[in-house]
Amino acid sequence: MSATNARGGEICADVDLQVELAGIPLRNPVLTASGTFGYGTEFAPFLDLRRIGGFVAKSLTLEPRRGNPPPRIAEAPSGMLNAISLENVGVDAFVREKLPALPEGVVVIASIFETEIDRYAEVAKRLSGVSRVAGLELNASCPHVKSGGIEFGQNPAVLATLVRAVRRATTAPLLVKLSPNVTDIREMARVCEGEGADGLSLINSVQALEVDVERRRPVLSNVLGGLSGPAIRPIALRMVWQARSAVKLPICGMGGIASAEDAIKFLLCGATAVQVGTQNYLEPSAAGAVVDGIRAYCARHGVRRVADLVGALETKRP
Amino acid sequence: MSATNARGGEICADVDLQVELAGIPLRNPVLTASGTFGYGTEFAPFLDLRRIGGFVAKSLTLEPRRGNPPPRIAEAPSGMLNAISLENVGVDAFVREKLPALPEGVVVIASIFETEIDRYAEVAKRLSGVSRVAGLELNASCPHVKSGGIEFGQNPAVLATLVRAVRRATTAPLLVKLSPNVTDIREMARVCEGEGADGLSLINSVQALEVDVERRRPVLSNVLGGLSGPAIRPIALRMVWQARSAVKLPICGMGGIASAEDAIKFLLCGATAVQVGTQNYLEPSAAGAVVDGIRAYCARHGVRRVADLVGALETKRP
Amino acid sequence: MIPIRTLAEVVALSAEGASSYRLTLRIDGWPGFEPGQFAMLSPGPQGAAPRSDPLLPRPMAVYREQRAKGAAEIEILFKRHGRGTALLAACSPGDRVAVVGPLGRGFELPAGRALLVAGGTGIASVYELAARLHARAPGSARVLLGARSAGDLMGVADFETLGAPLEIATEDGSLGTKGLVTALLEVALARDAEAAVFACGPTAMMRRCAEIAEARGAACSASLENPMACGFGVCLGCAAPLRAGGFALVCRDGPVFDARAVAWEGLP
Amino acid sequence: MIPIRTLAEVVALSAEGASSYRLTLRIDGWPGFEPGQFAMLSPGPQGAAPRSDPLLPRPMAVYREQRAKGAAEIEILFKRHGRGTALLAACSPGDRVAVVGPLGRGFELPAGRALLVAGGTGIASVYELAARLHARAPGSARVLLGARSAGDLMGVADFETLGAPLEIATEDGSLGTKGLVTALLEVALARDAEAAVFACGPTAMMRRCAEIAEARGAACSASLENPMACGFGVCLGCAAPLRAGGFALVCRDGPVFDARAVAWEGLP
Ligand SMILES: Cc1cc2nc3c(=O)[nH]c(=O)nc-3n(C[C@H](O)[C@H](O)[C@H](O)COP(=O)(O)OP(=O)(O)OC[C@H]3O[C@@H](n4cnc5c(N)ncnc54)[C@H](O)[C@@H]3O)c2cc1C
Ligand SMILES: Cc1cc2nc3c(=O)[nH]c(=O)nc-3n(C[C@H](O)[C@H](O)[C@H](O)COP(=O)(O)OP(=O)(O)OC[C@H]3O[C@@H](n4cnc5c(N)ncnc54)[C@H](O)[C@@H]3O)c2cc1C
Ligand SMILES: Cc1cc2nc3c(=O)[nH]c(=O)nc-3n(C[C@H](O)[C@H](O)[C@H](O)COP(=O)(O)O)c2cc1C
Ligand SMILES: Cc1cc2nc3c(=O)[nH]c(=O)nc-3n(C[C@H](O)[C@H](O)[C@H](O)COP(=O)(O)O)c2cc1C
Ligand code: FES
Ligand code: FES
Repeated sequence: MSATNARGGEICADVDLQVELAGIPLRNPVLTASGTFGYGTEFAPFLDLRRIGGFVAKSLTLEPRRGNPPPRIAEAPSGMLNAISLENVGVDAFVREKLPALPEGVVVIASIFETEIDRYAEVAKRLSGVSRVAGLELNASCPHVKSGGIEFGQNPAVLATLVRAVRRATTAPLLVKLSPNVTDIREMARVCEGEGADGLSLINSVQALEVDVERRRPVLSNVLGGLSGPAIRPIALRMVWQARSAVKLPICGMGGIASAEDAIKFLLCGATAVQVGTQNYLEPSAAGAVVDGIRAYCARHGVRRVADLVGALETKRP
Repeated sequence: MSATNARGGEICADVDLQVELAGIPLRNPVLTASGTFGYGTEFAPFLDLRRIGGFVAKSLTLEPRRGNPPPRIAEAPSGMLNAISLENVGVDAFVREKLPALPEGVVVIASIFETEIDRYAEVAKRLSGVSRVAGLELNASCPHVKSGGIEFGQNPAVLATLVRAVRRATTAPLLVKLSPNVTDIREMARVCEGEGADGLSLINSVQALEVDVERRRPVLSNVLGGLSGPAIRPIALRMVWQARSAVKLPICGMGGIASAEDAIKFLLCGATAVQVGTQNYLEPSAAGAVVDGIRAYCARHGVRRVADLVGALETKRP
Repeated sequence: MIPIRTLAEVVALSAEGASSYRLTLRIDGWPGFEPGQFAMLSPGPQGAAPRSDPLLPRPMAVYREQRAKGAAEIEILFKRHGRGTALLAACSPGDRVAVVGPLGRGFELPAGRALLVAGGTGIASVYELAARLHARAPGSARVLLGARSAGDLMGVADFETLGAPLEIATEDGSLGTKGLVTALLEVALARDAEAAVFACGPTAMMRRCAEIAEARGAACSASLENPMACGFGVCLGCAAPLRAGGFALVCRDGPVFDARAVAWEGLP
Repeated sequence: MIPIRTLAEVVALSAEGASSYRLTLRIDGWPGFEPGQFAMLSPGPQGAAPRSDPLLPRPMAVYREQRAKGAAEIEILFKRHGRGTALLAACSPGDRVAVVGPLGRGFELPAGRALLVAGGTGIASVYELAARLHARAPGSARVLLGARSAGDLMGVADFETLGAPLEIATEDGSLGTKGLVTALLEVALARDAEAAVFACGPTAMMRRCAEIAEARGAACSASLENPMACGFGVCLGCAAPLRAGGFALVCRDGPVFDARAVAWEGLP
């Protein structure tokens, strides 16, 4: 149903879906988001991973981590809260066990987070040589112990130091994933550009709280959690559009994408590629459907290259 | 069905619903939010205004304002976007025409916003003497021309100057309504406390963007708009809880309240009273239903005074 | 007429043409309505549990009513467009739909003859006007209906039963004259320049009707369709720009306006 | 068994006791399931248009199945609890429900005799286990069912038809012995300390079963109920604390666990 062109981009009904994100060539602009796609293999029953642009693996730390006690998730209006914390297999087990289990031709982006800057850098270093890792996504939404638990991505100075350190530690394509819990996303985007990041991913989940009125307690054991899902999509679109106006860096947009139409909104706002997140839980084949839907939209609208949609939002009044 | 006690607070099934907000005694903790309740009279067909704690009128400017061209609203997942801008009848017409049209015994809080600090102060001055005005709500979510269009409430220094100026201009109970588009709501809360505000209202709508993929344009003529409705409730609860931990000021909580259960979540997080907003559009009698539901909850849980619920969230692990 | 907010009961839902539906709602305490008034309907039936998406109620013209003791049955003719109308189109008898209405200022009945021009879903807004005018003085109201194709028309049989003079135009010629309904208006106005024009339909169509009427010096009222959140004048979301400057609220000051007062180029 | 994701068709929905329902779904390509496995069901039918609230699928045990050529019919017994189950309880035949399953690691069939202890909605998780054990060696599995009241029981008639030894306890004595089902377990284990215990129901009940079994040195498997977002091991939301430290994922490593491995006091 879909041939491939010289550079491996899908062509169908004359639509070229290929894009390049921060130096990573992608078959199509649809990836899946860190923490919502496990280590990839879990989705084998539902989706051929080679149909999508690639996936971002669950964020990795230096050592394996155990995460928060339950309850870790809660439902919210058109969304969900999560407080998984740092749970992951650790960078070494990822390289040793998880990567080899993936079929050839699947684009893997490794996400890293830590509690200290030097540890971030060390994780990046260990992932640098690895052939199956197409790029790194630096998750800046982790609480920074030294600055009193606020997220690395919430303080421009801290963020700058972090990006600089990780940039020094690796030559791999480096995406910085920004926290939406900030006054001005443009400022954070500029910091990343200044420190040599190759691209931006936004947004991470929005800090939130859900309450159980019968028990008069927070639903989550961690009290606070991250809000994700369709509820945050209009906020994410705003931030992608703002970041686009502030920097030249390519942007990978996400936040509440449930359909091809949602994904196209992000492309129009200036995202070069998108990530499907929470939707993977309820619809494990969602990312594939988004790819097909984008192709159909392009064909219907006579768009030859999906890249032509990037930033094509017309904001001048008719 | 509900008697009133000495101090005018409702008692039913032995539940005292009265609270005091920033020095304003309220029959019950349920108000309605500025911009979602017009000037009150529009709701006469649907709700007896004396059943609720009071209402906050549409924000007022010095002169009448016309607002943005259409489209001004857009639907979003579990919410809506709006970009009405400053449209209102102006402070003088409000005092002359709108206030007298209201039945006796209705608690009215006047909301003010402007583009310059001295104009804010002037509006506050004109409302100060007015007997029917129980208090003022200072809407700090207005773009500040002088600081390049960022909201007054997004910059602590600007916010401080604003609150100080308005505080000087009036002796009326002063609530400051904070913008949620900030890195740390606690910092903004402290600024207000430091400048002599009597209370806080939070949250205002969250800056967002919605896209029409067929026309490849923003849905709103203003491009950006404010996201409101259930979608933002978990974000609002988080901010109320954070502000509560940072200041002693009483808090009026809002954001996506659609039911009594939602309202109680805000009380538990530390709000002394709540405001029903977007829900008024789809259910013009919503605020009355919230009052009844809170009374029923208290009766069911043996809560004698609704004030006992305020800040009663248990965050220690069992 | 003081509006009410209530949960109406779905009495019947039937297909109306190719892509539209006829929804019959039973409403206790319905106060009646004026031609051109509308109601806000929840986007789909109120289910077994509250759902916050889609959130906003949908404005729909009240097509007509049958009053009985205490309660009344109103009919809504609607086209399946997006999510809300798709969910409404899936209603079953017995379902509950939240209704706020009647709302807005409808058509002012003219002293003399009238030309009612309606396109697409706009047809639903003019039936009651035609009925009242025809009852007052048979033949005094001429109805001109237009749509892309025959299947896009609504309520044609009702207009025929009513017996008011009726002309139909479809762009593909599948029913009545081939072409735009505005062409029918030009001819009709040429014959009877005294008649007052009442237009409801797509903005482009109404704008053209306004131009035609103005050229002939005829009065023209148009019923606007703007997105709405509340329907009763509090969200300020439905603003329509005026020629004189500033905005009017479609839900409160309209939906029916004197066509000359509207700054057509500024509509969404 | 490799899980599938599909839109299942509602074949039937009927009341089951006072507050529960029996949902029969027709699923093309259903691969079958092991006792104790579950499926993720969309919170209500997929309607005429996409709605994002409520968002998360609901985990439900596969009660039993009838395989036919190509397709299969599975039964779900569920209690009306919050929004999602309220919407599921409003399904009509022909509606579509999104299903991901079968998921998780179910019960390991014991070599010898078994005591199946189930309370409330936990009853739905043990029927298939009882059926398979009874088919293998009639009488080898004794079923102990408990609930607050007779109306809160599910599937009792099916267990009777099955013919496996059955005992019932209700807290209000409205059916069977008055009291807790765990009391029945103590008696049964006293009679037959060799039997393996399989427990499913409220956490407190399972915890008590674990204690009783441990005291008697009997093996005990328990099927845990944690909130879930995905059901197949990627959201890490369903973590259950282990005695040995750390967490297991209820959806992937369970829902059935050796009761001794679970840190009961740490469950939600
Ligand atoms: C006064 C008035 C009377 C109307 N009477 C009728 C009628 O009798 N029959 C009929 O079929 N339609 C009528 N309409 C149009 C009808 O309201 C829209 O078709 C409907 O709101 C579309 O909702 P949706 O969920 O299908 O579309 P969606 O695209 O899902 O709607 C998204 C949002 O946009 C709004 N919207 C989309 N299209 C329109 C529109 N054309 N006008 C206003 N809001 C819109 C919706 O209300 C909703 O808030 C009327 C509109 C107005 C303002
Ligand atoms: C493996 C497994 C098998 C189950 N099998 C059955 C069954 O066969 N029959 C049955 O009636 N119930 C079963 N349950 C419980 C069932 O999942 C919940 O009753 C249901 O999710 C409640 O959803 P709700 O929308 O009614 O409640 P809501 O309160 O609206 O749910 C809100 C959120 O909390 C979650 N939640 C609430 N209660 C529970 C619970 N007890 N367990 C897990 N998540 C919960 C929901 O999934 C949802 O994400 C099972 C649970 C698990 C984990
Ligand atoms: C349960 C869960 C776990 C997540 N874990 C991570 C993570 O480890 N690293 C990360 O960068 N983002 C993580 N995220 C955030 C998502 O990658 C994504 O940025 C966010 O959920 C918004 O997208 P969505 O609304 O499509 O889910 C997680 C999200 C969820 C819901
Ligand atoms: C259409 C609309 C107009 C609003 N206008 C104002 C306003 O004039 N002043 C103000 O302080 N808040 C205004 N708000 C914000 C609300 O008062 C409230 O803070 C916000 O909508 C969150 O509450 P909700 O989710 O319950 O609506 C407006 C909100 C909406 C939806
Ligand atoms: S729709 Fe709210 S003011 Fe008109
Ligand atoms: S439910 Fe997602 S990991 Fe278990």
